[in-house]
Amino acid sequence: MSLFSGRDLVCVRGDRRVFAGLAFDLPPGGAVLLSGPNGSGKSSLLRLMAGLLRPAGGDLIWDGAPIAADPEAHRARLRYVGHLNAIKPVLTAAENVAFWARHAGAGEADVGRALAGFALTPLAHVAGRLLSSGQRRRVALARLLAAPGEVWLLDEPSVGLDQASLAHLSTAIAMHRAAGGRVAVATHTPIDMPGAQTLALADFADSVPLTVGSDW
Amino acid sequence: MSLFANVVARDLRLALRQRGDAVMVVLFFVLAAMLFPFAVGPEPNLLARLAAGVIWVTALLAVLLSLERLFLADFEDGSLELLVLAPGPLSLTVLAKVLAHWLTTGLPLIAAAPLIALLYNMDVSALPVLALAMLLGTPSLSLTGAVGAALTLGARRGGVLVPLLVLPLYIPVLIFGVAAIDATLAGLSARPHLLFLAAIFLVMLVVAPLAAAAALRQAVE
Amino acid sequence: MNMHRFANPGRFVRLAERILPWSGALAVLALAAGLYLSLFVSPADYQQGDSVRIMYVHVPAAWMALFVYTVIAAASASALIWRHPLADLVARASAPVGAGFTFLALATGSLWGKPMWGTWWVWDARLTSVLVLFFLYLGHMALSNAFDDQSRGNRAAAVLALVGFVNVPIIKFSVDWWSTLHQPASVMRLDGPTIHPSMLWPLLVMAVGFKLYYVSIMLLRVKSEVMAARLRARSMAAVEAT
Amino acid sequence: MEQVQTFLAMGGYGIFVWPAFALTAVILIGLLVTTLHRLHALQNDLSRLHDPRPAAAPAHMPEARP
Repeated sequence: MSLFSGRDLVCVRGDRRVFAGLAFDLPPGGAVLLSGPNGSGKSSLLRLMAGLLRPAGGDLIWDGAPIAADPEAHRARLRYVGHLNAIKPVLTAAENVAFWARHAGAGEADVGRALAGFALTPLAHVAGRLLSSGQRRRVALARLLAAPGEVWLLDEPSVGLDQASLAHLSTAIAMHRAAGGRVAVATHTPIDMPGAQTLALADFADSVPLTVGSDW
Repeated sequence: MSLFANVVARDLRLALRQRGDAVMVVLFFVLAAMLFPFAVGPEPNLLARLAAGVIWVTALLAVLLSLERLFLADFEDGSLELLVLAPGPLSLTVLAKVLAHWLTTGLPLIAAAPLIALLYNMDVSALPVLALAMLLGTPSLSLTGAVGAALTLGARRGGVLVPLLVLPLYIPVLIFGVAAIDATLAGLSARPHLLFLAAIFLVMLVVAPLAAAAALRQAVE
Repeated sequence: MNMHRFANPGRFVRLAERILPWSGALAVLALAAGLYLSLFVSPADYQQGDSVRIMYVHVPAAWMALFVYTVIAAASASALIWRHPLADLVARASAPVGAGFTFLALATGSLWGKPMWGTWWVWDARLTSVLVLFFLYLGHMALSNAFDDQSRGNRAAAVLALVGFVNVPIIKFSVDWWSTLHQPASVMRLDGPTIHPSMLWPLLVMAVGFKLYYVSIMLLRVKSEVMAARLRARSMAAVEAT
Repeated sequence: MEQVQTFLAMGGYGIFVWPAFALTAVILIGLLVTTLHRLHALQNDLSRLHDPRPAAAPAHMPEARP
């Protein structure tokens, strides 16, 4: 039962220690909901899990082996949706999704299915600059369906989504988990993920200031 | 399709759809080169002597102007994070972006250079060497420029900083680029200068992608 | 490797405080001795007369310009590759000192060039490469101060220092090649005729003095960088507490 | 007095040699002074910034250097 876990993770941003001693376990089919006030490090934790950010301390472990041992394999199995949608204004919705699908090794057929997953088929040939922010968000999320990876890391995925799109998102996550995938979500608006663990970042906020200087 | 080809194809398609950028680079190149006769006078053999130097300096500045296009758009719209997270070495992705950048700036400059050589009544016999020298030199300009562009992502007024970081590193390419043409005009062999240009290109081909990749990883942290 | 980011600078400050009095005193001693030797003891040059004495500050400054850049490159490599927390601070502390030495080399070179060649600036191969090196220093300092987050600036400048360091020999070689290409007459080599021992000694003593000066001021500057980082963290904590 | 005169003249090159040495002094001492000034300023700021978090273990106070 390959676990994706973190042990006493420490995250430092600039000269501020965002959290310390943080741990999590994400089994196949599992889900974790990151909650906490702004600035408590939800995005930082997701970027840490994705490997964009290097932890100041602690380890990220996949199936017993530290992720740093084989970063490329880790990158191959994860899909990250950040605050930004990575959409090129001059490319159409389909072309945007197709680029990232190809980049993850998927084929053209998956693009159509991915767009349909978020009801974007009618917008397939609309240029990115003409899409509304909600539509752009759905195109960003459609990337997940085009080339499904094992781990989904979603940072405020539901921003700007209408009710119908929220439902699409929930079903997409449910199907992903049913197929053995795992998901970590940082969100303020509730997304129904039955059986998801909640990780309150505030519990790991670091009370002792970054002891940068005391031993000098 | 490999990641490399995927990135090159996308960047070329983006450049095609925003054709203005490549055209702007060539226009700047020709316009800047056109300024010198007004400054130093139209006297033909003076201009002929200056031709190689003016072509190389203005080409170098034109490449400098277009460096922002390499990573800034991807950095601001979030594509850069995903490129960093793509499986496969990041330096290969950097190489792909530099190749696409070179195809949309280096090649047009080489195509436009003979026009300026004509304006400066540079001896036609030197044109092949001019083209060859630029073919060997402009990739180094894009490669070194990529490091400068990647390093200034997220910096306060990064655009102003790139010239200061990159121009000193352009000097060897400028020296050997002009020397190759001057040697040909003097009837000497341009071979040693061209070999040095190629050597610099090979060094930067290895160093620049690694450095730029490290810089990009810092930018998305 | 979860060594705390700034754990071992604690030992550094204690080490620096032990070395500083010694390196400082020795630096003053060497510089005084060098000054005395170069102004009073060493003979005037049969061709250049007393203007050759400028060599005793010009050449050591030029040596230091390159030496400090090498130190910055080495510190940058260890900051990026081994993530040594102190290396960033050494590079950041050394850059202005290196730029100062480079400017000094250029200015004294120009002061020396005027009596010998009649102009303030000569595109001599060595002077030109030092000029390019000066811009590498300015680029390094500009980049390291171009970010709000100081550690981000240090890391970006570290990458630039490594790329710059790879290019220094290329620049040096191409400028030498360029100057031989455009220099018909063989110009008087800037560091004068083959060094006579009576001239070599002041040069070496001054060079040692400059190196000791650099070590001392670098230790002082790293200490203040450490303090600055501490202050930032302390004030950050104060912000959080309110 | 006359002997000092010839020394200062530096064989006619005085106006080049002395500025060179003077500039060296200005740069070396200037760098030193600015560094020391910044160091003392930082030390004062640090000792003045009392630790805002009395509850936590009081961070080790730096001995104020003379």
